[in-house]
Amino acid sequence: MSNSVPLTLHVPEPGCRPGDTPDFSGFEVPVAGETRRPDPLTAPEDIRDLAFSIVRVLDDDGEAKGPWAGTFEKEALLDGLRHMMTLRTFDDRMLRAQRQGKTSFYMQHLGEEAVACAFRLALRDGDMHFPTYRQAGLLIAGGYPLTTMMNQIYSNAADPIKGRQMPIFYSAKDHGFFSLSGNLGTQFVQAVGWGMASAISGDTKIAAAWIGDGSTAETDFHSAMVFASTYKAPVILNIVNNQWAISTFQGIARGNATTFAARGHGFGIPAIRVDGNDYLAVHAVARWAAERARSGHGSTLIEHVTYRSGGHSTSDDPSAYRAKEEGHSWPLGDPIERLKAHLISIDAWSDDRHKQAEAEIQDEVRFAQKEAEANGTLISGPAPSPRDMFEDVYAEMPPHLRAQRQEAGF
Amino acid sequence: MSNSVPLTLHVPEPGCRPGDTPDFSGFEVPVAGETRRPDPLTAPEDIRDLAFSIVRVLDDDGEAKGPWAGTFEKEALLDGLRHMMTLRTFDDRMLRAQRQGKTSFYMQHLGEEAVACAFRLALRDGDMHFPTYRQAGLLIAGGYPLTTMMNQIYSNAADPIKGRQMPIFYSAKDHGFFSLSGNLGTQFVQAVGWGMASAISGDTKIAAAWIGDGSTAETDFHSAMVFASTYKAPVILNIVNNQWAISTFQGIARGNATTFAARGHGFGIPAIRVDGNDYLAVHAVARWAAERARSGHGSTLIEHVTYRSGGHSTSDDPSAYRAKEEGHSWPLGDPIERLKAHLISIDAWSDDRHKQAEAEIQDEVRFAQKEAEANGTLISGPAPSPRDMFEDVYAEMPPHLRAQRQEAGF
Amino acid sequence: MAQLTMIEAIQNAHDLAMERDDRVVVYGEDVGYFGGVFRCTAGLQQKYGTSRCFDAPINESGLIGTGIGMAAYGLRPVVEIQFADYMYPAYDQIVSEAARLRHRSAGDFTCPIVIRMPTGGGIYGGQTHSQSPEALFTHVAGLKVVVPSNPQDAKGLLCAAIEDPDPVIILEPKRLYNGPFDGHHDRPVVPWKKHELGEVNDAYYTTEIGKAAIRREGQDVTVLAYGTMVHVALTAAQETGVDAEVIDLRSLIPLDLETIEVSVKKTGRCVVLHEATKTSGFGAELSAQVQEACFYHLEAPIIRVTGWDTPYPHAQEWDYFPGPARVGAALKSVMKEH
Amino acid sequence: MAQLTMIEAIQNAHDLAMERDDRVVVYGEDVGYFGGVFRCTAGLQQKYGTSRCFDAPINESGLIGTGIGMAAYGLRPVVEIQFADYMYPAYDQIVSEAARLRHRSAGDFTCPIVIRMPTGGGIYGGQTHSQSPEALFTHVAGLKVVVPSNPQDAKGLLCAAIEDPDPVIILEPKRLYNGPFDGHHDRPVVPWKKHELGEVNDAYYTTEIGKAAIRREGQDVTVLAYGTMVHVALTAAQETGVDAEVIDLRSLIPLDLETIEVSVKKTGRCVVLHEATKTSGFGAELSAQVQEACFYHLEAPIIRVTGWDTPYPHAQEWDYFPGPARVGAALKSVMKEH
Ligand SMILES: Cc1ncc(C[n+]2csc(CCOP(=O)(O)OP(=O)(O)O)c2C)c(N)n1
Ligand SMILES: Cc1ncc(C[n+]2csc(CCOP(=O)(O)OP(=O)(O)O)c2C)c(N)n1
Ligand SMILES: [Mg+2]
Ligand SMILES: [Mg+2]
Repeated sequence: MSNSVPLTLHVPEPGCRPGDTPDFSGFEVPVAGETRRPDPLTAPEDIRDLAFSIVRVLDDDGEAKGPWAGTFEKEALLDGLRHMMTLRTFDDRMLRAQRQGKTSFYMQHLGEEAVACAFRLALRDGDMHFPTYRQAGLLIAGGYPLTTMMNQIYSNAADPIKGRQMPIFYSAKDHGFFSLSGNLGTQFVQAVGWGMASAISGDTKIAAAWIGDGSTAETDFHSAMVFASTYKAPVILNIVNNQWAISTFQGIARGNATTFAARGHGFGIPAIRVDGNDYLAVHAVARWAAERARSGHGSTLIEHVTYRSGGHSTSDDPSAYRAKEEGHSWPLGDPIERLKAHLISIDAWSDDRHKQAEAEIQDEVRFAQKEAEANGTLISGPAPSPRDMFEDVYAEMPPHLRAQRQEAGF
Repeated sequence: MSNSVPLTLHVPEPGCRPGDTPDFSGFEVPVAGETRRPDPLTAPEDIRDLAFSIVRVLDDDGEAKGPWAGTFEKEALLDGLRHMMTLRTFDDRMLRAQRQGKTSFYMQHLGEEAVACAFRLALRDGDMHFPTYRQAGLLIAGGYPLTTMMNQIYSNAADPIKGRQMPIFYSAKDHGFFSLSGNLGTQFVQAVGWGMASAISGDTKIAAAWIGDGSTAETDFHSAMVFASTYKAPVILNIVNNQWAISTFQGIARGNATTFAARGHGFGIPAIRVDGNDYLAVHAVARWAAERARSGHGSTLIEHVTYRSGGHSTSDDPSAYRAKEEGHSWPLGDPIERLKAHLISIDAWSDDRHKQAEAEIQDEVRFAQKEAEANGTLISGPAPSPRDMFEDVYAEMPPHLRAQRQEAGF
Repeated sequence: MAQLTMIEAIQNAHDLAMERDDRVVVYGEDVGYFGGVFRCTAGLQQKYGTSRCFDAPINESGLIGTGIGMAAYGLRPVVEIQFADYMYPAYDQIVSEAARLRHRSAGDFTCPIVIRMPTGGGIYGGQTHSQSPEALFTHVAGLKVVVPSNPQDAKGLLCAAIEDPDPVIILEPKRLYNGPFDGHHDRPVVPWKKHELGEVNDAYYTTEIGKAAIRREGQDVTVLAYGTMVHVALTAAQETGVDAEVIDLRSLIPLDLETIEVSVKKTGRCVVLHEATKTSGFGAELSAQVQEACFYHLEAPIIRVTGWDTPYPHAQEWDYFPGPARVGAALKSVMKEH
Repeated sequence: MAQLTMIEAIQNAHDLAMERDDRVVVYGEDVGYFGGVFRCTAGLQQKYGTSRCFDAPINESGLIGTGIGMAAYGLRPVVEIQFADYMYPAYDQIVSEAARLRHRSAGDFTCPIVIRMPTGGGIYGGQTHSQSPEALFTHVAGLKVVVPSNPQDAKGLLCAAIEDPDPVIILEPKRLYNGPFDGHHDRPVVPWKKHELGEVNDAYYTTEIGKAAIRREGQDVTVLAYGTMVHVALTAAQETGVDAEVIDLRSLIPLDLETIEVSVKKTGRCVVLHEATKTSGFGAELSAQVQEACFYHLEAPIIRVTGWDTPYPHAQEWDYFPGPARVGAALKSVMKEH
């Protein structure tokens, strides 16, 4: 070995930055319907290919194709469309409410609506999701009241968590939605523990863990993989790869790997990539993984390939770090448009009915907002009592907290 | 999905426990010489097979076979044998010293001598190892004085780290041996940072990270993989799979994965398994990985497949959790015996010379021990001053520590 | 009644708790088949099966992370961290998650997890087998923190912790596992067999979390201690002849301030002990609280006798440990102040 | 001289340090191309290239773990943790490794790393963007811990930290980034432009780590504060008319006990402030040390005014924050004691 060439640090760079022309030509989009659908109980080492493809059902013409199609009734699909539309409208109004100063913060789901909405319907009541802040679709698709969500966002007197957490950090045990944490990744391994508990108890419930592409770099991702692998925990491990982590492109977390899904292989955990903007595909893959988990075959790692069309949060301005047009060049399209096209192509929907639905949903969301604002917003109207702050630190308030509450004069 | 079968928790179990007859028939041992040797700069996705085989050079008759053979001169091999024999003798005497109460603790390398001894010679002076407590072979093969090692073990007046750390927690910067930590896994990612620093500085040095099979479960393992993958850090990532982590068999950390090496695939890091009891194979694989790192191609994950023949440490009694005969049934044999057989087969060695070497090494180690004991042992003779305790907490002693030292009266 | 070591008492508490409540699951590194490196879970896997007591991967963050998930599900996980020195990788899960789950969800989810960890020095463990990180837990709202000093309490506090609806950290002074060590490391080990607090009720019982115990009544100075330092304090009192009132805190959070206050108002003097490093140790909190509550009764400054602000050294262990000589000197010095 | 915000002063310190010493490398989450979510590293990548300033994976443990390796190699890594609330995953690397490397290797290896993190509340950040974890660092031997309260110090302390041969934690009160916030959240924001401590020397300079600054001289009571609470204290003194001596500690470890002692012996009274939760906060250590050093000079109990022992709430942020009303009340109450 005579190589004494000076080394250099390799720092991955995204294909495009502000000012550049977006170029997704390196991003391979498999033809819809072409990825195989092995039996869900197949051994992980026999389906490694699924981590390097993308399961797609809807083609460019809105037709449903291939072995992953057909998991849905028409009626259910119409519900699905409505869920996504509702989420988008909800986001839009809450973004505006934040800009109007009615609350401190908001995070939207623009472009990623299919992921959580379609996934939710593949799981059952009683199963538990450990979501990130970008899975409110789980609540909406699960029928959680919009008004209650807004009460939380406004930290108002009817906020179920009493103003304690930032907007969108919902908690809804009865709806299978675990209390949101601001700390990235922590919930990923907790989901595995919940699944283990179900198995220990001889229960039939399963858990779903959620994490972003950027957050897979966190150490808790590893903990989740290790424990899920060792104990074959009944848990579906979801990575939502929306290409960005605030200003950081997915290549910084993914490094030299070909896909995030491939991370499963080192643990003997079957891994599969799915078109996250394809409502039908997400649902089909979720059902496939749920069947695996329920039958005692353990975890599945799903990489949902999607794109974060909006800013990271209301505190973020993406034009500072990515080309404005990047979202439009994103090759997997818009999940609502794609499902709409499909429903029209099977004669279950029309442009008129879509417009009408939009108007209905606007009304519904506006009505919920009014109802919520009657309970107060962050800056005005009824609010949780400051006394509440001292509650729930422990089940029973210990003497030192009682003394502090008294000192506070609440 | 009609499956509402109660779930159960899967807890992996080793093939054999005390009272059982060891059975390694499920452990596939590839024929020596059969695993291919691709060019070290091959793309990781083209050499995934190496993570599921085991590179072996020495066959059962001591013959060196296949494309990984031939990296060594005869003279160097004789040195290698001597290093391993020295390490084994050193272990033996220090174990006894601990039992005699001359120090508090010891950890041996029995059965694993080839790993660190052979690896060390593939790296250069100036490269940095981030070892675990089971790589003293790096020091011995690198020519670090035995007496100095013993001074550390005895925490005596000549201990270079002044009695501050438990026995065997060496630190030897000039010998490329990073200060040992008692916290498992932490050093694995530090090695990556050291390698990154070398690249940032335009240097030519590389780092070697070390971790045990059990400790791959630690979160720092993930951190190391992520950063190594992203920045293509010039670092060799070594997993020493000696089948046990104290009382816990490797299946608890490995889970449902087929091999530990496979962990590399999810990061685009080339991974390779090697017969850790085959001095020639370890050296060849280490050189291969070093070439990759030095040429700017980044990290390699090496799984050294070996067996911990002794107890975990002097605090451990393995007969409580594994069959006594397990070690004898271990299919990869003993590293010293195997290299010895090879050297005899090529007429470079003989039983007589071996016996003679044993005697010489005994003397050498005994002499070093005498020399070290003249500097004191943990319980008697010269010792580091208690005053020293307050030094090196910071480069300069701050007022509160000065005050405490004064209060202590030292 | 049986004479038990602290290890046996802890094992017994696990056993009885698992027997009466099948939500109790016990796991950790080497905890299953082998029964723990200190044997505190010996025999549990054999008795209750691998899904109630099992070996876990070496990943402290995962131990607690999965435990939080189990607790949220409705189980009662009891997790062993092999040494307190190794809890740091789990610190995020403990602080950011276990401690705050009830509050941040307004009781929608709760986290009744018990986290046990051997603590303290005295076994030549060096800096990574000797630490006393209690102050890193007492600063975190939502955690309860207990430190038993004897087999009776070790059993009762563990049973109480398992019943507790909130996360409880149990720091077990490993140097007390086999006997009431008083800091005289050069004397023969005294076994629990000869100690009245080694006499442990066979039945299941709990020791209230939040109540201190007065181990020695006295008039001259109040000594606040927990864990190993309780025994050091008792010995120092005896050796110096200072009529110290020795309070074994047992629970740091919640703290039994009432018992402390009554005592300090009586004695007018206070010495605070712990093995952990001094700066920002729990002794600082004790000193601050005593000063706030008893300022006008204090006749002398509150003194802290603690480990030094250095890593716990291997060879100089006994120069680091705040043994009976240093404690005795403090008792005498505090009596000299007017 | 230029009038800078604290953000600009920090950016400037990075810039000058990188210019004069090419061992200085800066990285963290969103730190490279974008220049940090608070913009403290803006422009550095453009100026010094991607191998001196770069984006990192979201893995705080890896950030510090690699930083330790770099520091051991001989570089001077400056790592940003996006919010102090997210340092917990890195806590093991900080406590078990960075802090102890010099000691455990007897100086064979050292760890000159700088770890910056925005701290404190006041931006409606809820429990995961508001914490003040300084006491979790002050308990750890081997770390230095500093908290700037203004642009001048922010620059000088960062430059000093980068030169320091040991690991330094810098907690940057994010509510001070754009102005000297005094707790009156309902009043218009005062910018640094109008503040004398916003006047920052253009040249490279260091501010000694371990020296406090007296921000207001006074005769009646000594107020110990750092970060945001310095400004709250000054306002409370002004509003109550209590002649307080306000000491800005700047450095918690090492602590400038000398300055504190002189002041308390003069005033005979002491109020300790911080935003962190009360129990085992750094205020406990301050209270204990003041009591130990000045017992016979104290005319009233030392009072702590701090955040409550609850998670930092979102909507009730201003009920949690120890603002000028609470501090003022404490000043008046401590003056009433005899
Ligand atoms: C432990 C931790 N570190 C850092 C942050 C700050 N942070 C919040 S969101 C975010 C980016 C996450 O990106 P990704 O996982 O891809 O999720 P996405 O926002 O794209 O859905 C960061 C760095 C945090 N919340 N927690
Ligand atoms: C963070 C941490 N957790 C736990 C331990 C206790 N411990 C010391 S060695 C060991 C087993 C390690 O096994 P392995 O990684 O396979 O290495 P081996 O001893 O086999 O070489 C354990 C659990 C530790 N030292 N550090
Ligand atoms: Mg993302
Ligand atoms: Mg091992």
